[in-house]
Amino acid sequence: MAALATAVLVDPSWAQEAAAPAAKAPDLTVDKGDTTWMLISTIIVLLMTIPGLALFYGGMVRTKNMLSVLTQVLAIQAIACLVWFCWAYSIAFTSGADHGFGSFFGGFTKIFANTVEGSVPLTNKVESFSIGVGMYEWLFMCFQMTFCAITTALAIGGFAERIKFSAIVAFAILWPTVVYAPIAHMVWYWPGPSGVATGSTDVPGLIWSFGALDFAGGTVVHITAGIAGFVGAILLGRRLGYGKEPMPPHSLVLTMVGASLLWVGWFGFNAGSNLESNEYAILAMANTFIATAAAGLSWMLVEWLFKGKPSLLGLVSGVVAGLVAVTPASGFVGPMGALVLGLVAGIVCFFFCTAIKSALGYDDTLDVFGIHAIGGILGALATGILVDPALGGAGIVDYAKCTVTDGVYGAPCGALEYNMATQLLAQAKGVLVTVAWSAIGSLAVYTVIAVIFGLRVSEEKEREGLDISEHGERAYNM
Amino acid sequence: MAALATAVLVDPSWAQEAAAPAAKAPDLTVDKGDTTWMLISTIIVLLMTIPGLALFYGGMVRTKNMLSVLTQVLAIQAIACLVWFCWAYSIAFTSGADHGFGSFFGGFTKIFANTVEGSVPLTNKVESFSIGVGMYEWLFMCFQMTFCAITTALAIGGFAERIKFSAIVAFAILWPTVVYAPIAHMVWYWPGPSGVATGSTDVPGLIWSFGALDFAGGTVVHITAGIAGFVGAILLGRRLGYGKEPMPPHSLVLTMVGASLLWVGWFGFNAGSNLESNEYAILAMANTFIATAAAGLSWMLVEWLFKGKPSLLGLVSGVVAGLVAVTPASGFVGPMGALVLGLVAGIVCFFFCTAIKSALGYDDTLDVFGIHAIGGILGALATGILVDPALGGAGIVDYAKCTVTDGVYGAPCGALEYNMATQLLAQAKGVLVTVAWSAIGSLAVYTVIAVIFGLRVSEEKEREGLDISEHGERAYNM
Amino acid sequence: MAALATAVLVDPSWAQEAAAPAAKAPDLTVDKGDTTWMLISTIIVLLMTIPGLALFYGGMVRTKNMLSVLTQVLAIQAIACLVWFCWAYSIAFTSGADHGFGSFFGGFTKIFANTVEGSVPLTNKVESFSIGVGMYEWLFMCFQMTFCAITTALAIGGFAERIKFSAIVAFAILWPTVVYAPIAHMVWYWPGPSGVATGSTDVPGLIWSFGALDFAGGTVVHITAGIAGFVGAILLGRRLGYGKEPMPPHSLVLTMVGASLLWVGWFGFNAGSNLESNEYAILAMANTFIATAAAGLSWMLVEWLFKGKPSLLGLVSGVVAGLVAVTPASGFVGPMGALVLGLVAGIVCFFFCTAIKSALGYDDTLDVFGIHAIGGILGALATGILVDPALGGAGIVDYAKCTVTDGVYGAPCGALEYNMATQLLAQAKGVLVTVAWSAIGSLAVYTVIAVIFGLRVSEEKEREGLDISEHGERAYNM
Amino acid sequence: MKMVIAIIKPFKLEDVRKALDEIGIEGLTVTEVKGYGRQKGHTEIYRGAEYEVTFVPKLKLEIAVPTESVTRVMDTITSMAKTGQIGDGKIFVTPIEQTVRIRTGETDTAAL
Amino acid sequence: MKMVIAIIKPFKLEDVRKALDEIGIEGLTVTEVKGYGRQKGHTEIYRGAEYEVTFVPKLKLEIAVPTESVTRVMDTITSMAKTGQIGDGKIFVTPIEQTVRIRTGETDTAAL
Amino acid sequence: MKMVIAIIKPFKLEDVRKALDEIGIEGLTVTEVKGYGRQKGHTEIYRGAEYEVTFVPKLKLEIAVPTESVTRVMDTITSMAKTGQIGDGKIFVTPIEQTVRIRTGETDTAAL
Ligand SMILES: Nc1ncnc2c1ncn2[C@@H]1O[C@H](COP(=O)(O)OP(=O)(O)O)[C@@H](O)[C@H]1O
Ligand SMILES: Nc1ncnc2c1ncn2[C@@H]1O[C@H](COP(=O)(O)OP(=O)(O)O)[C@@H](O)[C@H]1O
Ligand SMILES: Nc1ncnc2c1ncn2[C@@H]1O[C@H](COP(=O)(O)OP(=O)(O)O)[C@@H](O)[C@H]1O
Repeated sequence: MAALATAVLVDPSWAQEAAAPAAKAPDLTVDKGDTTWMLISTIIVLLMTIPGLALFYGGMVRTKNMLSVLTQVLAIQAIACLVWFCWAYSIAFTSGADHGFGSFFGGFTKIFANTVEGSVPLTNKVESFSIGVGMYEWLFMCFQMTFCAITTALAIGGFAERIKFSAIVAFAILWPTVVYAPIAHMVWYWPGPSGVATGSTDVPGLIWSFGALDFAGGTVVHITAGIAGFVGAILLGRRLGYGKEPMPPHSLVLTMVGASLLWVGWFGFNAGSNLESNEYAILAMANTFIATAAAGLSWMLVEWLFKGKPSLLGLVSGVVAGLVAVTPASGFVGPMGALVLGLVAGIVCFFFCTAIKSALGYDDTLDVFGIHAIGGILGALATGILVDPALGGAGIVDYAKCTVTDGVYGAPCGALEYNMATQLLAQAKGVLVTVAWSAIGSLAVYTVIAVIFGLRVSEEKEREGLDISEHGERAYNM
Repeated sequence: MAALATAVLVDPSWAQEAAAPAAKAPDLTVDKGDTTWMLISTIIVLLMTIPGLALFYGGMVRTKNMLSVLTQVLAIQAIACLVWFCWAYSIAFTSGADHGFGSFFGGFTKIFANTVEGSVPLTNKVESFSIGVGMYEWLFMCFQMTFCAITTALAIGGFAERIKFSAIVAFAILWPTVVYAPIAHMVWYWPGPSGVATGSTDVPGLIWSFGALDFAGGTVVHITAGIAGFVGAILLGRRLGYGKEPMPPHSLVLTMVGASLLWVGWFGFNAGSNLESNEYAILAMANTFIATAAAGLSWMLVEWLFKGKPSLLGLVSGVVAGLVAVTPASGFVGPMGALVLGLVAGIVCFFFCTAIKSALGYDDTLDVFGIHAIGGILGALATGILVDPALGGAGIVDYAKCTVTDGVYGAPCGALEYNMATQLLAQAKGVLVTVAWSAIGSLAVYTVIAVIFGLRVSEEKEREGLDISEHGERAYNM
Repeated sequence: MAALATAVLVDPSWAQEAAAPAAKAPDLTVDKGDTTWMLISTIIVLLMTIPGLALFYGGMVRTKNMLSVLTQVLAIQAIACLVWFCWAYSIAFTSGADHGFGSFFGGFTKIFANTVEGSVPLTNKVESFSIGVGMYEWLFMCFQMTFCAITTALAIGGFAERIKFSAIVAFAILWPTVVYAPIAHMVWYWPGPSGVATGSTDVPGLIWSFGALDFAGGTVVHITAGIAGFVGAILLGRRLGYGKEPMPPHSLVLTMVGASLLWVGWFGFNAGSNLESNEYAILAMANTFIATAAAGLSWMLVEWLFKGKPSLLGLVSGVVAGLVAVTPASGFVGPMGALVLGLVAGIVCFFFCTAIKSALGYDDTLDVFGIHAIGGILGALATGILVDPALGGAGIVDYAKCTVTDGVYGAPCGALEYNMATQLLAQAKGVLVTVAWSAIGSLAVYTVIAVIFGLRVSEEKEREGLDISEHGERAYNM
Repeated sequence: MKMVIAIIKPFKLEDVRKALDEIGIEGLTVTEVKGYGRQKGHTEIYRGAEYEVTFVPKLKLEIAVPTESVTRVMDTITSMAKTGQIGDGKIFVTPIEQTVRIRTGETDTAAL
Repeated sequence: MKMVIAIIKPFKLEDVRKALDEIGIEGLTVTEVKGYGRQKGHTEIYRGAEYEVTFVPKLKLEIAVPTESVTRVMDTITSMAKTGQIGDGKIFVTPIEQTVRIRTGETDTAAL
Repeated sequence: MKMVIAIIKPFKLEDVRKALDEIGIEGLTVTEVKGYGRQKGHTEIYRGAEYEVTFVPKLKLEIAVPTESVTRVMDTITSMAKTGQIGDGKIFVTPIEQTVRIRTGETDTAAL
């Protein structure tokens, strides 16, 4: 009673901080609406990879290499599932406080999804972005599994039509371990709302500690994959006849189907990354509609302007560029911000995939650099600007300022003081670290593979096509 | 106490009415299960358009025009997103009470999804069909956005294989504004359960005020699109060689895939239109299974009877006809009603797409008239009959008869006195207004476009195919 | 008061039993999160069949028979919907206590989904696997409808490329009635948690009464379909030129797309079979990722080892084999168990579809026996072992041991004493009964059809291809 | 007997076939070919890459005819396949020394 | 040297190829063609529209053979490709004046 | 006039076409064909079934040329299409008795 009285008299914020150490974290409660949302999100992110990405990529290669792309994507999906479940999840989402590199990667306490001791921890929970709102950890594990898989699959776009299948298998085992999981840890491993509120002393990921924002993986997924693909493209060198023989997409129909499924599934990716079925998931959805539409149209229009005709490939490329760019921004920016971001993304990526690419002359088969790396970087930086409430952004929640009710932290939590320079700097640092880690890590992975299996097929096999030479099948027997 | 006593003594209904003015609307509460359901419904309606409708339509055209159809559908999806977000949503779903034409279209108070003043109204809510059950407005906006897009895309089926792409772009901007949004306003803009309960004086949409029922858009979507496509088909004239050269579908495989995805996504369309995850969504689902299956089979069987063979195209056409016909009825009729409706729809649409079409000799490339306009009209009228509880229908809720508990309106609400003549008349009036508005509005839109860009490509371009002449690409490079 | 005192003094379990007769079943409450989950699950199981299974199967046949497969699958989907709604649901999921064969099939009390008396029982509920957790019966009916459809469609893989379409239509009407519905009744008709808790005297399904476990239909769906397909393959005999002419899959691209959609939709199948959006749905999801990935890779690797090359068809076949094998196990085994199960399934099915198949020389066109029957049997037996908590399994709930709170049964419920021998025996008996019923029932169905319509097309028609001879269309007109 | 080989624009096939029917030509064989000649192709652009497609789709008709009918057949084809625009195609006549109908073993004109 | 041109039913290809192998014909070139002749096509119906498909799929074999082997080759093909039903196809023999094997520059029969 | 028929490896088409352009050959017709000869095919495995694919994809070029240019054309093709590996293909020369350009009715070399 007296305590209450004082609390009322003093400045509440001070009172709160004062109260903080005393107050404790809320119990995590799981809502079935959220569980359902995350089940679905997981399912449709899988849809993005198979058949989505497989078709988007496959349609752009020549008939003789179609199956190789499909096989690579599906095999990666399968391998990544196991790698993630067996050890990569643990590397990404456990604390590394016990070793010196905790801000780079976690530990092995949750290998085999925490089933080592044979028990089935069905009811383990993790916290969403709302304090006290829980989610079953295995669902989180499955959701993140699909991210690991699609990121790995995206990377191979850089060196399609010439890589050995054995190299792909090795890549799917090593790369998520050495490159993806650590970057996921750096960007997304943090103490969670309650942890921050209670001033947890756990070691968060490096990039998270910069204060860099990445709502759904612009950095973790797209920059990482884009850079890895680019490095691979350089290492393997150009396809035979690149620039001389025509290499038109063998089926833009399939590419369009793939792009459509990417858009559809991307709502699980972006809105799902909210981990909760609330207003922010809806904001992410709205932005994923608007930015994507804007980017598709802006690419189409600049192409119409500069190349004379609006092409389907241009339109779908813009759509994907928009999806990439809005990924880190989806839950942070407002719809108007998404509109602007989309328009810019379509134009910037267009120039990277046309003018700049041909100027530099590298053979990034499916433009994973021009679209994913560039779009991801653009999105990451733009997020730092457009999150600004003054620009219609949603602002940044400060979990150190959550309300305390009878000694327990709870919603609402306060907003972080926004400063554009600071935020942009944080975003830029995040981008740089990601680019560096992905470039170096991928290089290491390719080198190991090159030594053991070799990376590229023989000239003869490449000419015959990977479908027959590597898989002994033909895509179409009409 | 005394009041209570009297209340008990008097006829309760009278008491309620007496109480009504006194009582106030309930606060809107949002359930995460509902939010998740609407997120998904929105996502799978997008799936209907891309790749669903794109493939359904694309598979039926000739190879040389395949990409043009895919590009048109995807571009329309993108443009409609922006048009809807920027102004069309406001035209459709805001009150027009402040101007004289409130029963035809709304105002501009919510352009840019209500973000004009820069703020992000994440928590705005709209009411579902259950009194007091809320839904975040931006989710409603996104859900309706997908409806606007697919309706616009459906319309182009009437003049595929000969229209200029520039004309399509203009169409995608003008048509939703002039035709779709107003019709959506006429049919679906109403005060909502609480509004009706509290006797709101807002100006509802014209067709809603007739008392016409359209659960998921039989009128708004299908009749509107069907008529627009038909008018366009007449204006552009027949394709070169129509009736002389064979023009078989270039890939019934893709058409079947498209139809399947339409069926799958249509549950988001029909059951999603319930805006809530409850028994009525389930009723809509059951009906969408039963009517669709029945229509697919009835079309197939009459074709078997009259043409000698049951074709895949016949089966999928029937499936789509059934989906169209059950759309307005899905949440109102019972499963037996849906069964009957489906059987009839398959047969009626079959005759319109065969006998009657060839008799009249118009070239509605993809039968948007024979299937969507006719199926939609059939469904709209049938809904008026089959909603009858005596025929196993669910009846019509009368929100003017909601229960009052301590001065707040709440469920359950009473049922409207059903009268077939009245209801059929209301449905018929709704159909007529829709047909008229769509015909006149579309004509206006086409005229403007014809003047500015022209509608039809040159003979030479049409012969070469729109893929190369308009987009500079080929669908297949096998 | 005294009673309470004694209750406290005595051994609680005894107290419970004592209390049991007194205690009553809880009211069923429906959560919107669960409803949404089951709506989605139903939708994505439909996606499995169309276009999933249609493409998976269609891609493997020759071009000239492509449409026939698509038409058969879609027609079966449509027919099965109606058959299920009209009578098969009632046969499967009503009590047969009133006739002597209650453990084999139910009655006709719910034909036409219980709408016989014209009323629309929108609010009927069934109980999930958690005591007191309800689900609307019509949603359950729709969910199970999609199972009936896909099972029937799976079976035709055994005799594709040579069967008459009229025979398929008859098959789609008779087989679900005579074979599928009874087996579903035998495995899945039981009193439900409350029924068991309150010691219901209703007659459960035969196989359920063995104590056999089948979480999502390894027996009901896969063994049943696999055996039916096998019997059909034998009866119809080999395709013309089988073993002589090459019969390569006409489009592995479509087969891969189909397999991907099967995987995606299978989460609705497996996790959806939990009927509730809780930890067990998540367990089923995790297992459906892990076992599937493992099986895809193990098939690919043994093929690489024994045939020299890892093929896409091998990978997708393994994926499907894994999905099949994990189906009965998904909610019972732990992830490590799923991993083992998957690895084994890929290898076992590989040998059945290669060595053993060519040894026996039967022409099971699409390997429905080698993958679905064998994978299903393997999964059914393995479930009996891997459910063991000692092996990381989830164990078996014993609803006879639910907690009683103020005279009402509720969660948590106790666990069944696990004994491997007993459980394996139960599983084995379940498999045998299923194999026997499906073999005999299918044989009967084929015989009737053979007599009325004949099963196989003429040599000439088979050579020309079923697309033109049976449906009057061609799949591709490029 | 001669083999008349005609390369025509695809959309002219039906007209030509009907016309030949009328002058009693009961059989022919058609092949989808790609032609290179005066008629320009078109440019295709896929993201950065531009391709000059120099080949245009054509149909090749092979018609075995009794020597005496050659001129009539050539005239018929020329008149039916002509649009007057570049790319209408060519007709070549080559000698046939023997002909057999597989089904019956008939030879020469009897085989047609 | 002669060019033996045979038009056959597609499913007969393997039989014919094997038989030619046996009589020492080491090479041939196959083209997918569409044939028009006595053999009826079929009707296809797509919603309202019905199409009479008059062309049936065939394979065209081109086999360059030394003049002396012509008869043997023709007989082999005739016997293997025959089903006795309308549409079995034809064999045409045309003269070849020169032959070269690109890889070696060998000419005439040495080039085969 | 002669018809030069060349069977080459598909990826050699552009080189050959360009080279012919340079020696003034303004037209030709290309057909996708399947070849059987010394060059081995490959094996394809689909689940249990293994297929020996004996036919390899080739392109057939048909080039009508004035008799005097035949040798030059043959040399050009031989040099451009050669890889030195089995399967480079063949060139056959057959006689053409008449030629017409459909568009203009021009005949003989004027028709080329
Ligand atoms: N010398 C040639 N040999 C074989 N085919 C030729 C030759 N010249 C042209 N053709 C074929 O004839 C077609 C039409 O020729 P082209 O020069 O384009 O127009 P035109 O027929 O009006 O002269 C070409 O596409 C090609 O298929
Ligand atoms: N005059 C012809 N010139 C070239 N090809 C022909 C001619 N007549 C028939 N053919 C080819 O032979 C095939 C079979 O001929 P058709 O008259 O149908 O049966 P048959 O071989 O039994 O006489 C046709 O499909 C066509 O490809
Ligand atoms: N006797 C023949 N008649 C027609 N075409 C032939 C003949 N022999 C070979 N060919 C064609 O030439 C191609 C190459 O022949 P092949 O024997 O494989 O190699 P090479 O050209 O080095 O001798 C074959 O694929 C086939 O298309």
